[in-house]
Amino acid sequence: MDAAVFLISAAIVLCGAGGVLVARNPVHAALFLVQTLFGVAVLFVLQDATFLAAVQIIVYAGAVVILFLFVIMLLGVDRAEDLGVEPIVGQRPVAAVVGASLLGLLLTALLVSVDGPTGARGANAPLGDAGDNTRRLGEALFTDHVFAVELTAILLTVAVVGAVVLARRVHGPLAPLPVVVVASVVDDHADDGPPDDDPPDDGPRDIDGVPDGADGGADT
Amino acid sequence: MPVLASAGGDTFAVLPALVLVPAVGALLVAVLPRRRPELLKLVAVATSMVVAGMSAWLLVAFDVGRGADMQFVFRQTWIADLGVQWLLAVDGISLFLVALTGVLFPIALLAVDPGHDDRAYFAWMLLLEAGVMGVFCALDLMLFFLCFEVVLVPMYFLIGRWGHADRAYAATKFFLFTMAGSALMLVGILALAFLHADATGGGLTFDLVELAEAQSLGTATARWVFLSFALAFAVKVPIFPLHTWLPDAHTEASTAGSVILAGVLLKLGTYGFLRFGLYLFPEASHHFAPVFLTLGLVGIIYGAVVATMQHDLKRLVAYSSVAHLGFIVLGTFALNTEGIEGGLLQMVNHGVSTAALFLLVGMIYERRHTRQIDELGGLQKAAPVMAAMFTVVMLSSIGLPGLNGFVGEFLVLVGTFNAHRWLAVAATGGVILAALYLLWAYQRVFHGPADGGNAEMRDLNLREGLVMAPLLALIVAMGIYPKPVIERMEPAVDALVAHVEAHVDGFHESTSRFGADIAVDSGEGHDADAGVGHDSDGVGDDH
Amino acid sequence: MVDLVWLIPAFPLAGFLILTFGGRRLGEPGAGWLATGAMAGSFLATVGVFLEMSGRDGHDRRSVTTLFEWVPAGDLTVDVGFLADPLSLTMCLFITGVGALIHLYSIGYMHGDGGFRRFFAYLNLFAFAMLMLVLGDNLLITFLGWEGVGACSYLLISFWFTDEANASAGKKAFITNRIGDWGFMVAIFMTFSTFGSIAYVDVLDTTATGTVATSTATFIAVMLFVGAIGKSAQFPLYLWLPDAMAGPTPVSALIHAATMVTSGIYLLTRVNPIIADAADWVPTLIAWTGAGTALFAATIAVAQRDIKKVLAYSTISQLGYMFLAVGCGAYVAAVFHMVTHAFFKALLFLGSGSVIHGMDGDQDMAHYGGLRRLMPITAGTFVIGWLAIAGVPPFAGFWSKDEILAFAWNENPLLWLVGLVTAVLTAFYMTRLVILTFFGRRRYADPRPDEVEAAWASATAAADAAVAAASAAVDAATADAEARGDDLTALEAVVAARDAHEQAVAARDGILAAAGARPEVEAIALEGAPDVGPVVDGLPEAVSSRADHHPHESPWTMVLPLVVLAALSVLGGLVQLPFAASTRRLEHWLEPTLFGNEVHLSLQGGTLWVLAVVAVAGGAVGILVAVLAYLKRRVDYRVFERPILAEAWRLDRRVADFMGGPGRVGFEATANFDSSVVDGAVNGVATMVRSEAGLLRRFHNGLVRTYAAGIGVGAVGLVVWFLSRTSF
Amino acid sequence: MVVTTSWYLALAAVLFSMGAVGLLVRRNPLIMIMCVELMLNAVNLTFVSLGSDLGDLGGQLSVFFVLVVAASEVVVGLAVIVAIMRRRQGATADDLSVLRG
Repeated sequence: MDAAVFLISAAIVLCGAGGVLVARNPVHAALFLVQTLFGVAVLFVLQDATFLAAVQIIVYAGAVVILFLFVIMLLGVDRAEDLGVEPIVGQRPVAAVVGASLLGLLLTALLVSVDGPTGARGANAPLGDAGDNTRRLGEALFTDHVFAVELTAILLTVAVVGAVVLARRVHGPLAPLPVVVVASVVDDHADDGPPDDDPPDDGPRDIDGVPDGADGGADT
Repeated sequence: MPVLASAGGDTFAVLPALVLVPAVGALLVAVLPRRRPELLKLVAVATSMVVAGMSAWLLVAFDVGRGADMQFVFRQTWIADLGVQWLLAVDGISLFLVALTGVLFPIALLAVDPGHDDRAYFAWMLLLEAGVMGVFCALDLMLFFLCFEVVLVPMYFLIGRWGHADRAYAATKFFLFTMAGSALMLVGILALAFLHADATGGGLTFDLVELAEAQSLGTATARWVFLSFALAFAVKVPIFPLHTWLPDAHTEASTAGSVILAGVLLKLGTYGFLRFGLYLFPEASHHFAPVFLTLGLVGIIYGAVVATMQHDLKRLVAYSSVAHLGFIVLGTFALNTEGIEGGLLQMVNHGVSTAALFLLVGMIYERRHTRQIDELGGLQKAAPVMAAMFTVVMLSSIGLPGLNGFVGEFLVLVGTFNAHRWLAVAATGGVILAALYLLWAYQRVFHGPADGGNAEMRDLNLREGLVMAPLLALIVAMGIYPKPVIERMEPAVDALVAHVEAHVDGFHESTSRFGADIAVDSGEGHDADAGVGHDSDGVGDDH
Repeated sequence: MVDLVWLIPAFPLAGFLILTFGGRRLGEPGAGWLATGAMAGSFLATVGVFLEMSGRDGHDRRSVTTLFEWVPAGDLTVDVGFLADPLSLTMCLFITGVGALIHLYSIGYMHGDGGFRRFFAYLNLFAFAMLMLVLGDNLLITFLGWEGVGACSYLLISFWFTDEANASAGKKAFITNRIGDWGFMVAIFMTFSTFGSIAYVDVLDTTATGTVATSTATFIAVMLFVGAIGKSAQFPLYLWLPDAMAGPTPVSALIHAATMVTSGIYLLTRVNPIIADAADWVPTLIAWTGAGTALFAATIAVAQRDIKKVLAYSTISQLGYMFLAVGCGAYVAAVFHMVTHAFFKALLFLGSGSVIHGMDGDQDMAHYGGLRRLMPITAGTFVIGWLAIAGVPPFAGFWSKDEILAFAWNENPLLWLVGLVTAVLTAFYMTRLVILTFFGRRRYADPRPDEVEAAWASATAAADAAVAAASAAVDAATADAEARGDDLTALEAVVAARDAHEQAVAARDGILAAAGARPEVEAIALEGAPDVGPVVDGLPEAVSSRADHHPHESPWTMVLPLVVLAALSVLGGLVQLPFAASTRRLEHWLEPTLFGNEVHLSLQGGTLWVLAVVAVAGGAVGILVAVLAYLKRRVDYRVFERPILAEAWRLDRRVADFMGGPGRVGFEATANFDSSVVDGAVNGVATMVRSEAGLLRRFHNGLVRTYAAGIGVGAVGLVVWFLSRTSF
Repeated sequence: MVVTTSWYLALAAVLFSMGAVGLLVRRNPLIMIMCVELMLNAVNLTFVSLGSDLGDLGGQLSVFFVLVVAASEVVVGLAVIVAIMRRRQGATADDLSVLRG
């Protein structure tokens, strides 16, 4: 029974992950992500981490992915990304090698370890059954780790403030990001010295140089 | 041995004041309104005047009887864990360099106006003075290193912002060169302190006297550490192969910059050799002395030869500095009283006369807007007073007896002769070359017929005359009656020499003292065969 | 009074200070009188000290007066102190005496010069330095004076600095002297490191007891000798002295004849014990250097036409005599000749100055001649000086030179021979100088060769122009005639034009013929004014202006010193007459300073007489030949005036060529080495670092995903590492 | 057949690797962040499974904090992307190489 559940949810997880990998449209990718997250939530449940499973659904699938979708809508970047071309020379092979070797190594680590992963038995907080998982978790958080919790609170606040600051509408014309032809970036082994298009002190001139229409599109 | 003894009746801590007053002055200048250059200059000059006054008071209050001891000691724990402390004191060796600094800064500030960015200029100058004072007074290695490095920054900006055409290049070169040199010294200082702590089992200390008296390093180690110090000082001096930053820096720096650079900053290296090289590592200094003596000799001849061929007056003076500093190095590593005293005296003399030379060249430049010797000529007709002053300074720089340049040079050579005869004989040849390049330059600049621009050049005005007057007075006074200076130096120098001798076994064999040749059967060359080789085996006995 | 010896240099020093800082108020002639007064005071002080000192007997004719410690460093202690003893006082006497006279003379000579005050300030400074040199009680004070006089000589030679030549001459003098000073300094070092003191009293007394290793004494002696030949212009360091004549003539008289150039002999005499202890070849070296220089310089003096150049080479030659004497151990003779030479050579220089003054600065003897009537006193005194230097008895020069020759014979007849030949040459060239200047035709109004050439050239040019014009007229007339159809008047015009043309051509041919046939204009027109033939009126204005403007005698300030010096040149011999011990006053007086190192003649009176007679005869021969050549014109003077002699054996030019050629190249090479190699290395490092950085930059391409790939690789690496460390 | 911890770990490994590959391959910053989320989830999974294997609550606690951090990371990251996109429509990660040397 467990095995079936595990296998199915594992399949869901991996399919979702694969979808995120290959989806050319960010909206689709977001949806695939939701699928993966649900799968992981199921696996949590399967391991009696009921509270986390709930959090996973609410926070991740709920808040985070919705946030993704909002951003996508807000920016209207739901344009297809061309996966056929790879501007950076040798990026894909490197990716393949890294991914493969990571996978291989981790699996070997699992396989060669004689009797599965080992470690010291739970010393601090014994893990109860699914029933009082939430209570125990709450106890642990607000007694032993209360300080860390406070820190996370601060972290979140900072993140929110930062997000607001970063994303707020800037008045006046903005310096457009300098256009960099990636190909030239990768094989500009010819010229020394920075390309003349982006010395940092040219900023002000660019600002004056930008027509007001340049950031008009950014408002949509 | 220098004993750390607080001088009797130093009512207020004068040495910290020497360091802090200019620093505070720099801050004050930095917050003054930029629009009031005359006010800025007033404050700057006043500050440096105060410092000059204090250093003069130092000269007077200095206890001649206890010249060997460290006086006016000021000790204040700074970084307790590392044993770093504010340890300031002067003895006969540093006394006159402090005085020289005190004298030269007001003169440099009065002599020339920066022309632009006055506020930054004066602030940097005062900060520079603070740093230099710190270098000359610090007896704590860390404090010394700090000041040694602090000096670089103002000088960098003084060259780089108020210099001539090629200033950026010169400033960078100066900074990198000296930085690279002193980087190793920090390693050396740390190594010394930690090794000392290990050897003695005591806590970490950077107290110069304690370290020097303990001599707790092994011979080989001491030699390596000495080299790390020596590199820093050799760049600062500069000693022959490391000298190329000097002409550029001197030439491109503004007049005041050159004055300070030549007058004070070049002494940092030679002073370092005396105070830290010889005192901390007597054995290593003695071991490496031949190297430095040779380099010094090369510097003397080489600097003079290259100076002869310069077309730029400031470059010429710069290379002449290379030659003069060769003399100082020679005297320092002769490792006997005459030589070291001569070197010290030569430091002060070179400071005075080269500063005067640079001032005069600067005045010519202000009028003619060129330093090219070919474009000048016949100035003596138009500007007799300037010519007269230039003559005096030039003769002092040539080493004419009766002017200050001679005494130091002579003592250096005497000392060197007692230690390494043939080196001294060769070095004396440098005296001929000095006459060659200076007289030739003087002839081309001041003699001969004067054409258009040179013909109606105006003579010195009152301000310039007043600026030059003290320097000329010093030149003459120290040439005729150097005794007050020497007698204040002597105990400290004797102590230093004794210190070196004490820690070098077989020291005396390396130098020949009197009587070596008296008494007919004194070993060499009393056989009556004639021939020029005769005297060579007569005096070659110490090799 | 002896304790007041410091007054002697104090006077000129005070004079110098007042003149320097006294401001413009001390104009002309006040400055001159002040300076002269200072010298006079100094002279009086010297006389005072001298009188007291001469009252004492031998062994305590020496007193050291110390003013203050100069350089007390380590084991070395140098005082500013004065050593008053017979030798230094003898020097002081003629330095201050002759010096005062020359100061007085300068008042007239420098009249109207812009740098009047500066000149006298320099002169006083020089006198001060010179007195320090001779009075110093240790080597270093002597060296102070030594360098001081060098500097003053530099300042005075290049006194008229607007002329490049003078400036170069001054520089040359200073630097050449420096080469000698090198030896002096090394000698001082050796002395100090041997004796632990450089005070004459210690050094000489120690040495006199003969406890110094020969080698050491040799080294010190040789080094001092190097210094001496530099300052006293001996071979090969004599090159600066002839050029030094660029300075004002009083300077040449005071510095480059009477005082400074003798300081080398003073120094060697002062340290005679060291020379005595040195190896035997040292005195020999000194003697031969002196003799050789004497002969060498004399040969050059024969062919000079610049009056001051003659005197300059003559000075070098006479100094050679003194070195010869020192080398022969005849210190007294050396000092004796030094004194007499100071008298008559100063006289000769001042006389020449008076002549130059009268000739408005012209120094070429070819333009003189027959001046004795125009400037009688100058001529009279000059003749006395001439007889003195030519070694004619009983003038001063005879006694001193004769004594030196006697000692030379005593040492080595070959030396004597050289000395004798030199004496003959001396007599010859001095006679030549006197005749060319004061006797014979007055040539100052003659047209000079170059002027004659110019005249001929202009005449020929004019003739050519005339011809051209005439032919042009002919053409014009012909054309006109054709136009006018050959009417009579036109034809007459043509004929007239043709005649004019022929006359012009004839005139030109005449001139050309005359130019071709004209006699060669000789450099020194002894027979008569050069025949300028038909072009007299073509001569430049200068000639006629010279003709009606006569050379004139000088003012009394210049003449008075001449008279006094002439008297001294006559009587100077009295201080040291060789007849009896009682007449050898100078020897007796100097005796304590010589530590018995004075060689004593092993010759009988007879030999001495013979030697004296031969010497006089030689002088007579020289005079006679000169008279025959320049006055009676029996011999062509060109026989003696060889070009190579006129060019001083081309040595000077060789040295100059070397300095300007290989020497300069070497210096340039070093300078380039510095900028290219030494500095190049530094900049090379910088460039290298920069290029390396340029390579590394490329890895930092700003692409997030590339960095991410880097992280990925790193992660893989970490895992590999952990796995490799875990034992399963 | 019983599901051992190793199964979970293996799954997590695969998930993690896929996330990594995605991060390296994709250019759209949004999707890159999603890939980061995948990797985080993989880690979370290991935490939970090991925690349950050891009977220790620590694993789940860690996951809790990881979630918080992930959330804030997404917030800031998306804000940055918004800011960037304002200036440049449809910029990809490769276009943002202003900081290259």
